[in-house]
Amino acid sequence: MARTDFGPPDYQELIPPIIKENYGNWKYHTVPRPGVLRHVSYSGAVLHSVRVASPRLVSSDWVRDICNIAEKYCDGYLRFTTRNNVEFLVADESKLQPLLTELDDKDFLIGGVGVSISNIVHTQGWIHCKSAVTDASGLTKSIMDQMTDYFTGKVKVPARLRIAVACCVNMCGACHCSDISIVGIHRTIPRVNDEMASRVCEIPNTIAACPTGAIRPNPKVKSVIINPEKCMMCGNCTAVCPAIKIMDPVNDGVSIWVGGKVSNARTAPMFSRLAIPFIPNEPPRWTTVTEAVRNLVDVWRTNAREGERMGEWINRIGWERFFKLADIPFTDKHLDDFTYAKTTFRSTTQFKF
Amino acid sequence: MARTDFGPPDYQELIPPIIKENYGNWKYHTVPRPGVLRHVSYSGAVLHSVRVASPRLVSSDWVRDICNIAEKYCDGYLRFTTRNNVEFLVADESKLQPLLTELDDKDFLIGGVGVSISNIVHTQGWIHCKSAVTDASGLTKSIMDQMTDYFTGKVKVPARLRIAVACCVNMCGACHCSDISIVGIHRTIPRVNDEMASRVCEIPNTIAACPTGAIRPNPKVKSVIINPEKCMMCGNCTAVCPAIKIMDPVNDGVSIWVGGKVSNARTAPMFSRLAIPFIPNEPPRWTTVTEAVRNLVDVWRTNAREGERMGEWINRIGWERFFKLADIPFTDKHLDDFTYAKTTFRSTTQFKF
Amino acid sequence: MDEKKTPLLDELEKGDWPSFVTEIKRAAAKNASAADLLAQLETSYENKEGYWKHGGIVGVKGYGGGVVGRYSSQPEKFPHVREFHTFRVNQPAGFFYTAEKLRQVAAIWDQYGSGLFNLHGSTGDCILLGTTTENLQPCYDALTECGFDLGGSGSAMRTLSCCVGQARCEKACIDSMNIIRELTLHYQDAIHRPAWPYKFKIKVSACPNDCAAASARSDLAVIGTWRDVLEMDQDAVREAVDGGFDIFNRVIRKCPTEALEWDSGKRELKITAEDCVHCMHCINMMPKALHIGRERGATLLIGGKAPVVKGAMIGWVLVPFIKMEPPYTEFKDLVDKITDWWADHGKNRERVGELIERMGLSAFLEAVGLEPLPQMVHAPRSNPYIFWKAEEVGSHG
Amino acid sequence: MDEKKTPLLDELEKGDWPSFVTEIKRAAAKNASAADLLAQLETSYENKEGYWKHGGIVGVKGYGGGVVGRYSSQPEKFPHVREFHTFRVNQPAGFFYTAEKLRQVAAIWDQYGSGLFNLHGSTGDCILLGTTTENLQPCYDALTECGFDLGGSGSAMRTLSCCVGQARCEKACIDSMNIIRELTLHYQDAIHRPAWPYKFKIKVSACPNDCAAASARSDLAVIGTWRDVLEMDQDAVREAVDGGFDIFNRVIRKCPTEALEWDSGKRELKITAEDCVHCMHCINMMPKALHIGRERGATLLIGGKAPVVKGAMIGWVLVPFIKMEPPYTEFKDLVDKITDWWADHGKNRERVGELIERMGLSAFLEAVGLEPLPQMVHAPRSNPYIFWKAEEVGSHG
Repeated sequence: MARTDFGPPDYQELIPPIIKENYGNWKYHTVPRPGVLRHVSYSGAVLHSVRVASPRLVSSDWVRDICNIAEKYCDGYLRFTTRNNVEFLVADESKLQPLLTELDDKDFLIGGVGVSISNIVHTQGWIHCKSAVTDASGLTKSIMDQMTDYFTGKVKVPARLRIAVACCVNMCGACHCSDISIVGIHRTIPRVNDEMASRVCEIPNTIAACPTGAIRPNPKVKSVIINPEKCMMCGNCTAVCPAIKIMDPVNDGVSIWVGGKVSNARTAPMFSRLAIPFIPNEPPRWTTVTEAVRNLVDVWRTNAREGERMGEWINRIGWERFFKLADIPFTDKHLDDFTYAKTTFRSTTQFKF
Repeated sequence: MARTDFGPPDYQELIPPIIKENYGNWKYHTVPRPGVLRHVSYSGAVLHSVRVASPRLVSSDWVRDICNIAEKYCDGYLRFTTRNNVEFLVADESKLQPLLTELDDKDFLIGGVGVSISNIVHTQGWIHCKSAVTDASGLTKSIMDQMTDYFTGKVKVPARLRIAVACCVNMCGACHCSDISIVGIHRTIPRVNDEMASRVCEIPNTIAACPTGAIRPNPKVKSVIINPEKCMMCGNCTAVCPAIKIMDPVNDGVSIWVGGKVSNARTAPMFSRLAIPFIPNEPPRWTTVTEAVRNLVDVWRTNAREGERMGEWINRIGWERFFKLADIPFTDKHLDDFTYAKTTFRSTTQFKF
Repeated sequence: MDEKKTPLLDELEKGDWPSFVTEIKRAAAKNASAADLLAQLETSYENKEGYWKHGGIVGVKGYGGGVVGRYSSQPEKFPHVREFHTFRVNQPAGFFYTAEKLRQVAAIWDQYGSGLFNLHGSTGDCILLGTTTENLQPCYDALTECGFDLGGSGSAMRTLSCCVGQARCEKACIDSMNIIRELTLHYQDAIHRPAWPYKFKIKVSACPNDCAAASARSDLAVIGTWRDVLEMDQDAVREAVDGGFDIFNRVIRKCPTEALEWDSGKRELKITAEDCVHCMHCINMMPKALHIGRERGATLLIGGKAPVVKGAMIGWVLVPFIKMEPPYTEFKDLVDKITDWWADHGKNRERVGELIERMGLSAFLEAVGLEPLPQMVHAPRSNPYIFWKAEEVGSHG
Repeated sequence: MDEKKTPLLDELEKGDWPSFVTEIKRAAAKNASAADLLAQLETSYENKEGYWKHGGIVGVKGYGGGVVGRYSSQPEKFPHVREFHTFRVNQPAGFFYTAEKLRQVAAIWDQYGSGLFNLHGSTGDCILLGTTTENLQPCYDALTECGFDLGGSGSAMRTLSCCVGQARCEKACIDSMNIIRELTLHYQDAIHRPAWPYKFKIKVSACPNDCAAASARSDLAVIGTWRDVLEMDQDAVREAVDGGFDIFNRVIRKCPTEALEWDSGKRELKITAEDCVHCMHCINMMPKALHIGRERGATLLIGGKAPVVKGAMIGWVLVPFIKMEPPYTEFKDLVDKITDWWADHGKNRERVGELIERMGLSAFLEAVGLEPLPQMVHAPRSNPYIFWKAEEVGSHG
């Protein structure tokens, strides 16, 4: 019997000596250049962290590439960030510039620190998820190709901007609280293969899986019927009964959401809100999506005040002004009609024409 | 057959000539002394309005009293305000001081204008309502006896303060949007007189009247059964079936709510929120209630910044600070558990200890 | 008249505020029903409960509403309030009266009723408090002679009411009194003959200060506003500042959208017009210097109501801007569409706001022919459960 | 290896951002399953649909989770991804690695799997992407040799994760890495053997900036904070201001509770300590001058989750302040009470936040033994439907 339940490796054995020595004793940090953090300890110790972009989906060769670099400049120590960037931890300041030079030479993108657009947090998409409506990796690559200058700090932005991509309405990856989110959506109700359902699905479970009560039994064929008036296309039933299919390559696509955040700084965390209800899937480069994201970033960048995140900016100017500035049509899709819809209605005459 | 459907008297025949002449042409107003408005027209005309307190429930003799005054100083013209005060409309400035003197002599309270505590908007109570849990008139009189100095301007307040009293959870009279509201509440579930119900109530209507589905049929006795777990004591069923009684003199009482407003100035309209869940009915003077209201007004008065209404002040300092300053215990009753409860939960680490 | 002892109510004659008990006593001195009201109320104060009960429907000829039937549950003890019905008399717009008219009403009510009034009731009516079934029709006839008609009650359009508006307020963006007058005449049938799922209220406030509490207390709120820039008299601004008015803390910092700046060099107040949300605050603070704009109309809000049954609502924006000029055709057409849809789909005792909550805002807008606008919400949806109609998408791929 | 044409995916090798396609190709050069993954993905790009399907349960001995089974729906076309399961390998706290460890994992994965990784997955795990059922156990055995264990999947406690915390951040109020380490060891059984209604996530952020997105992405969020006053170095404040930092617009005006003032005479930053809500903004803006306070602990928030099924939630305040010191007994006891209550009452696929929504916050607090506090809500109830328990009131009068 193999060993079980021993947990991950102890971080104590994975952190560099400078961190062990100054653990809990850091005093402040500066950002001497984009992509580089300089942490100063109360002891006087100085640690540089150099952050580079990662495609997240990587090969073992890439892993060895970054190991080579870490060994050369960082005594083999490195880490990853919560947004899937890589950080090289430089204890010896004399190695900083040579590291930066090598990273540049090898086309690593240095950036994503502080006031910038960081790496996209995203889901598996067609690469490995069974409910993927779109390909998260392809969207991410296509969008980030346009955001490189904001990642590396070549172009300044008013505040942090965090983008997330989810391949379905499960919205994995904090899509519900990101400055910009791209989310795969269905627009047609699921189809039931009655013959298959009668064989492989538990009818009561399938009915219970529907959050809106849209599924009722179809006893004649030992299957179920979906009420199109009530179905909100969440796909929950397809997870319970494989005879129900919701994938629809012709009508599936992506939606874009804006203004969410998780930080408590200045303002409370906020949900992302619908900006663009639907854009068709356009592999391999999703040109309409990337242009829409580019437009959103640029409208924010040129209009927001220094320090205003996307949602804070929109809250100050109002959604009516946002839709006008971003040149996005406001439609019935933007009106909430789910459980807490009423709480989104505007109960004041305070608005802009 | 009597005349019908001719509507109220035409206001054109009830407004004084100075108003007719300057209708829609007023330029600005000032408050030369508490309780008096001085309106100046673009034409140069000046109208003084003198506002006095009314008990709202008045006799025909009182009506004739104010008519006498209006005839003496205002050519017979007067009006009432949305908060049930009386306004004497003085076109001839030379009559202003004599009017004020006579009003003082006759113990009319002059006030309720601008930054002050105005008359209470209230409901019928035991005087004329069949669902009254308390007496709105008695509460109003008892509270306003304590608020007289704020009405007359003898003591300054930071902003307007509007109090409303409702004799049950129907919350007639904008209790849901007032700076302070006093609302009669039940705390015990309704009792069903089965014998009477079987004779006088339509069982399906009675069941349908319950917003929480707490009523089910009791076919054995042709009546209904109320589920205490689900009943929220709204009294809706008693309006449909007279065999159901919810009145409970021992356990009924009043609750106090704070921080609502309807004006759109500065901040959007706000709902009143629960401050004190229950105080027993204490006729004739409701001492505990009046002291609680006094305390709320004084805590606001001494802590709010100039111009801050009750709810604006609380929003700035936070409800946790409000409960501390007002010395009111926070209980499970303050936690919302109705339909939109989730939207009241605090989704941020921003709070005060 | 038989004087009963009322030690508890007597306590409410103490204190500075005018006493309703004194008023009941004044009426009781010459009216037996007022005297029994006092006595029954004293019993309520003793026992902490009310003594009014369900009763049959009462009214006057030709009307389905306007009278609220009320019966004592203790008719043996208080025989003169055995029947004690209320007239809802439709008040004049803006609550303006002449002494002459008021005296006439007072005389009628001394003759046919208790001599007691509510000036005014919650909805705005002039309430005549307490009469018998027998006296209803002759009293109504006398009121009509005097020019007064009844207001609404039950599942009808309720008596319309408004703020004082252009009659005496420099902030009035619309003629609230004329609007109420014209609409009241237009909706006489809807007011007097209940035919809807529940009550329907319209209130008009001539500016966003909303002195009529329209957004909280009416199913359809009409609130005056303007859509150009507010007017400034820089001399008057300077005069205020020179007089010690703290323009920075009282005005600049309180502007909800940071639309105002004080140029201390030029000594001028500046506004970024496009940022103004016409909240009234700066105008309220500086009434001599700042004035409403010239392109005036109203915002309509739908759904305001008190909590019973599904929870309170503050009306939400339905039409950001509508011109409100006689004969108010566009407004009336919209009201018809709203009430038709509500009458078709509403359940018994379901207010229009609750129906919209149940059916969805989009369905409602489609039914009444309005486009979705961002002004209707404070933010768009955050959940991904977008509803797509079959006709909007292709067939399955 | 048989090179297939991938004209669509080749487009994703263009541009500056590092390309995942390039990475798949690198793996495909020596691994047949990576090559078939590439080919199947190209087909997805052609047809705009995915080709992964429901499959049986797979795993390693002794565990109920940690492996996500995945099967191609086109096994004839792409035989090497007929089975293409994922290992969720529990990442080290703070995502710290040595090159040595990473090389070992890379070698294992080249031997037993596709050679492809996600560094890291959404929940935080180190994801080994794609292997066969047959290889699962030997691969796991090799991983254990190297010191790596699996994370959670299914209706279990999911792999815990955290921000970098005290390892490299001056804002860390708590030792997020140690907390995660200790809790992960404590909850091994809950992580590896699904026994709950649905998933349960714990994330730890060492300060309210919440870099781990704990409040949005975990059922129970631990967010570091302090409850005394923040520390100020007035010399460093002056240095920043002298250096041109716009303290008024960047800090003073942005304070959410107006707790800060700049005394331009004394050239001092002043704080009204009782008004501070420790939001981090001023500290973020002036990291050399302003520091977190000394009385440190954490705020716990409950209920955070993505939309499926009942809508997204951002965790709400459950415990305003808790000391977080080893062995974290108070915290563990609370987690046990929460998960016990949830396991008793939760429906299948109902997250703890949804259960609280359904059962009511009061019922939940009573079950886990916490007092109601105003910090738990942004405002008290506005509806009058207060629930009174029979034992709180007397019998009927």
